[in-house]
Amino acid sequence: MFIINCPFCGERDQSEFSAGGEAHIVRPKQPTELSDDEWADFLFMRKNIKGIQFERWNHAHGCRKWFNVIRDTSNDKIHAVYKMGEKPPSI
Amino acid sequence: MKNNYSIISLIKNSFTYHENWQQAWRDPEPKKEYEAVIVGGGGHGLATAFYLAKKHNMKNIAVVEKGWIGGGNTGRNTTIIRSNYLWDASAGLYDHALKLWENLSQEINYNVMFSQRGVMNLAHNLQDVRDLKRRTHANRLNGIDAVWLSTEEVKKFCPIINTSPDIRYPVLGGTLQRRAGTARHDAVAWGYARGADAMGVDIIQNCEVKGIKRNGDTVEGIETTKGFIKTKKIGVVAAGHSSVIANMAGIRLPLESKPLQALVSEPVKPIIDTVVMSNAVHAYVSQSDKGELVIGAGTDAYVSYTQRGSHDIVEGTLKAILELYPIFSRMKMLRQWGGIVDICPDASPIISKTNIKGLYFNCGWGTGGFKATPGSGDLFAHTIANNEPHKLNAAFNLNRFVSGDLVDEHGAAAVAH
Amino acid sequence: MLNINYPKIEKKEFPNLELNLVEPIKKLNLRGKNRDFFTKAGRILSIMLPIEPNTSATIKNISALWLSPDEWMIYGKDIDKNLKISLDSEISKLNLGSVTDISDQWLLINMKGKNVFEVLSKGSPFDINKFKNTKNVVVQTLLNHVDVILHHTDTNNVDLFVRKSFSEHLWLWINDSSSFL
Amino acid sequence: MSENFRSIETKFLDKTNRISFKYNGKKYYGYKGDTLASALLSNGVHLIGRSFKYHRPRGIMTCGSEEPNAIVQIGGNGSFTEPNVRATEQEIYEGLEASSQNCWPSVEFDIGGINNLISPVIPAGFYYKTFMWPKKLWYSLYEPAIRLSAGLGKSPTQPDPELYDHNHLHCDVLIVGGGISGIIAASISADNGNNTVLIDDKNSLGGSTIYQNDENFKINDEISSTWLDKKIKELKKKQNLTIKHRTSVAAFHGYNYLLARESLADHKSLDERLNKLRQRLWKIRAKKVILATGAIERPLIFNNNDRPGVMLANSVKKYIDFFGVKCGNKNIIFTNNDSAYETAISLNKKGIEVVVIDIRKNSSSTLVQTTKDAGIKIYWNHAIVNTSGYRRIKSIQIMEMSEDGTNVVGKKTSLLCDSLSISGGWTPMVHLFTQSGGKLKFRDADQVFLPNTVISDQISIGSCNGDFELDDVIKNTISECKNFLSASVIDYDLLKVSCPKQKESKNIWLLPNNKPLGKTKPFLDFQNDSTAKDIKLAMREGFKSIEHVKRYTTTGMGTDQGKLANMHALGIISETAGVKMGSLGTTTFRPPYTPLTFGTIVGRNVGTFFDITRKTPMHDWHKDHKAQFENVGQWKRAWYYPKDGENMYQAVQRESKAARESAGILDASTLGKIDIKGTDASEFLNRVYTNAWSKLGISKCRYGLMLNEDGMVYDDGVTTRLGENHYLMTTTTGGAANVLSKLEDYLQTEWPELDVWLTSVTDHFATASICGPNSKNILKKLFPNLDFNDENFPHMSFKNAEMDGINCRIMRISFTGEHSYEINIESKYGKSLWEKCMDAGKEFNITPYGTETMHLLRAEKGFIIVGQDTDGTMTPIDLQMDWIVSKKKYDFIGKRSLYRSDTMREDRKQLVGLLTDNPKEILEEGAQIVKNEKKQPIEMLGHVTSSYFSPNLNKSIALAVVKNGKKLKGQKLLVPMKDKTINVTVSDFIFFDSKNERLNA
Repeated sequence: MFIINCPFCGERDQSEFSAGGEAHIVRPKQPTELSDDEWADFLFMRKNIKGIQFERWNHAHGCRKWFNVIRDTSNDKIHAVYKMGEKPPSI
Repeated sequence: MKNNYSIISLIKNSFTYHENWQQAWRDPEPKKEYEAVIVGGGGHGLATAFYLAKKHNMKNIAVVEKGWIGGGNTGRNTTIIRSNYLWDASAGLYDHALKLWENLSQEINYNVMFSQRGVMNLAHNLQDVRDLKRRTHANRLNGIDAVWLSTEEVKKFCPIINTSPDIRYPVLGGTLQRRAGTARHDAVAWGYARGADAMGVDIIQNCEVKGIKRNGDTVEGIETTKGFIKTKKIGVVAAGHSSVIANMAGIRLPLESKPLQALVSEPVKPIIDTVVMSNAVHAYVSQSDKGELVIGAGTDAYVSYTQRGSHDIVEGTLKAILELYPIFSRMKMLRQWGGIVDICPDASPIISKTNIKGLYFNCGWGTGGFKATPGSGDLFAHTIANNEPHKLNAAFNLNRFVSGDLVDEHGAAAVAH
Repeated sequence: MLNINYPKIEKKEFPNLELNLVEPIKKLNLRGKNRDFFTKAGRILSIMLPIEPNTSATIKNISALWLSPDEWMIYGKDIDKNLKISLDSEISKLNLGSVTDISDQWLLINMKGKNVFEVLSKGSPFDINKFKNTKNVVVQTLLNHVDVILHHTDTNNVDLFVRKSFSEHLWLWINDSSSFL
Repeated sequence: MSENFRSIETKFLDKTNRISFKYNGKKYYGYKGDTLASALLSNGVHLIGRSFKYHRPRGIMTCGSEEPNAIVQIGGNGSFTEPNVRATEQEIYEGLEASSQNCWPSVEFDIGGINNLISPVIPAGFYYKTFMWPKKLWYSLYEPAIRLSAGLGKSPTQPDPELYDHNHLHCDVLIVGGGISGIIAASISADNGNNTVLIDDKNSLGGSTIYQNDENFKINDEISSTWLDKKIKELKKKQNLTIKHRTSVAAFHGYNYLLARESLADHKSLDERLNKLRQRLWKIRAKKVILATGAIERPLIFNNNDRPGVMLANSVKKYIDFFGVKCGNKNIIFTNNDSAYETAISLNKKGIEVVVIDIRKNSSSTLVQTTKDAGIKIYWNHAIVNTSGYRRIKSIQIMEMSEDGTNVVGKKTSLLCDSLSISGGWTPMVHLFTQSGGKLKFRDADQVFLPNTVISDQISIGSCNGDFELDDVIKNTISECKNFLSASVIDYDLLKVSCPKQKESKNIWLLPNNKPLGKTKPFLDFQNDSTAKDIKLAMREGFKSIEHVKRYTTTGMGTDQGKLANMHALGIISETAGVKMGSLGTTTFRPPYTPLTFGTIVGRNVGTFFDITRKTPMHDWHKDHKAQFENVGQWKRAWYYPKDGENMYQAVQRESKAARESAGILDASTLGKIDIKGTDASEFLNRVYTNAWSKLGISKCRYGLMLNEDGMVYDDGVTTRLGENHYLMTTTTGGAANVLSKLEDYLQTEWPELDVWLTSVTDHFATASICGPNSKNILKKLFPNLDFNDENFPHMSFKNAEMDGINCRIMRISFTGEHSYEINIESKYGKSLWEKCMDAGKEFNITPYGTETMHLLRAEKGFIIVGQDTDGTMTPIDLQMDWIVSKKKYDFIGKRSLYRSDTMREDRKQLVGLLTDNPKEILEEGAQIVKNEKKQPIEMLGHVTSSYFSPNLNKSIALAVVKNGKKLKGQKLLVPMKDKTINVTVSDFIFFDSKNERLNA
């Protein structure tokens, strides 16, 4: 059980959060102009990184805000959190 | 051929205090070049090598494994084998595997202790009933031996289940596949390894892949911690680490690698002689030949390569176990562990060519790869040898994520496999 | 006449713990983020909406609980129809934010006594120590898997909000837990 | 067995409190504070159980959680029964019943002992090599036989009579282990203002120092135990410090999250325990963790080292010095180090006969000197080569060791004994450390793995960190804690410690023997019967990795999880392979540290608390009116209301008819309700639903379909426009939470520019849905001031109204096809509203109906239920709902996916109606549909999703999804069942009132 530092509420137990997968996959503004391949890329293809991953979490049982987390998936250590729309901090 | 395993050979060897047994497999250094290299020495990878050598006469091949063979999900799963899948494509794939399981000990002369003790899936709400009946009908028409059981029949088949109508989610019935069951997981890897090795396959342990060398759209070989190995065909069967290898080849896969946990109790005398799975309350249990209750928990929702998961998952699973089997309350958890499972968006695997020539992937088995081991190896071997999928794995191509022709087995797979 | 019915939650006492249903009581959900919103809300409620996370502001019989940077719960005995109407007309209607009546979305259970935190810590992963000694703290967390809002109003006195359809279940759990302290 | 082996006085037991217990049916006595093991030993009982594989007699070996042999079934045969309990940890209570396991008919005479005789043929992994021929026999003979031999104790067969609980604990510093280092650490931590918790698994603190009476060990000129006793008394008075006894840390996860099991009742007699708390699981978050988990003694590996009476030397010492029990009258100590001499001295002081066998050539330790001074005989440079005694050790044979220690030479000497204490050095307990993600290093000098690098905020102190001598333990504990806690207040700076130092050391993992290895039985894993030759066999067969060897030989896989066996397995592997031990790594230490009861892990989340139960405001009314309930997600929904002995079918037929003939009422409170406000609310709906919303008039309602980005139907519901910038969305019951979170996700991450606010009001409103030709009449009675004229209040529109001064939102919407209204009211009035509806509807025979009738009525109209008629693979086009997919809108969630090659196929599975040729025959939901039954492999075209007998049409109807279904209307298909085939015809999926005339009836 991680401790996640919600950028709004502070440190809370992982059970208050839900994971939202890889971050910074921006929904295409003009999906109709994408090829099937490009659309499949958006829909399904993931980096699935072993190491430093940028990902989304939602403080589902707290303030209900989505935010970004930088976590090392090889040891689950969280290096930083930052709000939606913010630039990732350097770690 | 190595010495044959049998009761005769055991007795014979007992006179020499078992000091003359040969190695089950060699420990070779990699050659400079192979016809094909399989990346990943789990059950699927070793089976692939075995069938490449046996059925496709490709004997100058190697299996490279970064740790020890069978050390990944092969040795971490709850060993359930069944083929009662919904869609034709899946039913074809898993039943092909089940048929191979039925003769596997004899085929590889290694007792994998395949035990057809039956697998029962329980329904706990009306939609469960519809879904499981749908699956049972489909199975029957596909020649798979699944039958629907009423609540009373469930109780009769496994008397220790709490089928009281007063529990939170009462058992409303279930399906039973009698040919299904369990096997000894480690033995599968060891048996295939021994069989493949006997045909000349080099099994190279402690050999981690560091890169995939490409010439344009064609593979040329792999960089490993034991040096460069030249090859024209690379079959990747790296389970949770598939994306890591894909990344080396410069491609992305529709996978997420997540922790899946399991646990065993202390060993007790036989108390449950079948496998019972419940998707709705997230619990499945069987009893091993040692007497341990083998209990599968669910996956966490986040990517992790740590082979650890959240305690909440274990707690959630055990509370479901106690809901269905209140008599297990005083049993004790002996050991818990985690594996890294690679999950596809449609809960079905990928056994496919890629758009890089000579690079093949067998991945995305999620929480249920063990049961498919022989079939997966056989079909992947076919795909690698012929550079074309077998008709049984044609549906499990990578292109389905582009076309949308998914094989959605969430219903059959859910958490519990 | 329409009768009022609540789930079976009656006053209950345990050693150093007293549980009470505090209903009916008005509750409003306020959403907004611009300056006008804050000004208007502050003026109408006579409370500055707290902007510090996990805090609350109380004046007379109205409390404003911070729920997120753009969300507050307002509750109290003094919230009447007129107050709701002014908020509606000065905030919702002017599109400065949103005002929603959620009086019956949440049920308010008051817990008081020395053992309040003992019971809460059994079901919540939140570090209750963080709020034991601080009044006016607000925490949204889980209590035995149920979403709750906890408002520490006074020493050993907590207002607990639970969604109504979950309330009977949580009430049973609180009672059960209180009997095994 | 009348001899009393408790001949020594001890202050640790309450001698005034004599306790009787039963072991294998015979009554014995012990004292309060005894473990079952110490009590049995005090009665001279050593033989406890039979080993797993060979059924060899085994006795008590240790005094703690590492015990591999002395595990018993306790609690009798009833509901309190518990298998595999370590006698070395279980405290005795009045009336305790214990019995031996894995033996039949008794532990003295066990038929399974035959396995010991055939042991030459069944080495490690034998079962992989045989039982394959003939194949038939695998199923009929081999497998059943293997399974019969499974297990040790017996599973309970009755529900648990005791309860379990959970609690969370947050602290600054958690100290695990209440030995001397843990006690010093706790004291430093608390003195420096940290909120400190000290956890110990025993019923009193002090570890092994608390019974250390040897005068060689002194702190500030006091005997170490005396000093520690005072410190413990001081500790108990400290502020900021919580001490938890009988509490064992089971797991140390990342982020300093630990799980600890506190035993509240295991030491109490059963009559005090019924329906009370037995154990509590503490979920601990500590800012800092200090591990002081100690070390356990290693056995020595030699031929027949497993007989009852063979025990670890330090355990023998504890039984004498702590429990006042001697383990035998004629003791032999076999050691490779100095620490075992403490046991010799202790025994000697109590006048018990003892000799020592040491594999070393000598030692200059003070302990050895004291031993010599006491006149104890020491055989230097000797090793045991065999033992005898079946149910209790009787004698040993020793031989001198060769110069290099690899062999034994000379003549065998036999020595009689009834107790053999062995000591092979010490193993730090690094289990919790590695569980937390810590990495180990290897110390060659004494061949131990020690904590090295960590990722969380923690340290290890004392012997679990490799300090085995009192002065090192104390000195390093103080300095490490000072550092780790940035402590300024230290009471202990000036401690004067004196103790003997370990001198010459020698370690041989597998002791030499005069016989070939194959003829000997040197056990490593006593429970699973794996021997050194099994390890060597595995290696010979190519199993090189430690994990391979462990799995092949089952070493370390017993209930002790290899606490005794693993180091020797590693040692023998490294010796055999000729590699350095440190380079092999260890096997993974997996949680829990000691087995953890399922009940403890689950806590109170059983029965009522297994899962949340959500109830609607009208729930009690339904219950009072005999409703049967259906679980829909966590909700309890009224399913049907049987009257006068009706079954479900009869009730549903009656309810369905009534709803269409006059009036029906449904509790629709469970539907998700989301209040949507903001200037971009319409645009937002345009993006999340497939259809267009901008032009929806105020006070009008519209049905919407929501897709996933993959184009598949996700949720549906009616949304009402309450104002220019204000909507109320309804979702399915099961989808409510997910829809809200998905919508928030899009708002917060993809479309932050939209001015939209979402608020869940699901629980705020209670919803009564009244349908049927008389619904308007009933509404008129309820709201006499409201104009229900169809022009003023048409289908798909909304009005506010008041009932007794309480505002109601009334939507004229219909899921049944009937003229229908939904009344929403603040939920506290829900039950009362319902009752008023029933009153007002009485004259119209208003009939409450449940979800089953609702499903039937909507099926007559061909309305889908997401999740029943869809399964995540259906697009709106597949559902023949093209009309709801806006062609004009530039984008909406899932739109792009509808234009992929597969989703555009025209022969996808599509929603159709099915009519059985025999109108009385009702199809089974889930049944498969085919065109040709004979063709193999049979091609399944689709399946039945919904099926009912329609009382209003007096025939059976079904919805189905069928391949290319749109084009198959009128065609005959087959539904093959197990015992028959049903003929069906594809039809339109709207069976009833296809012109929607009843909406305005």
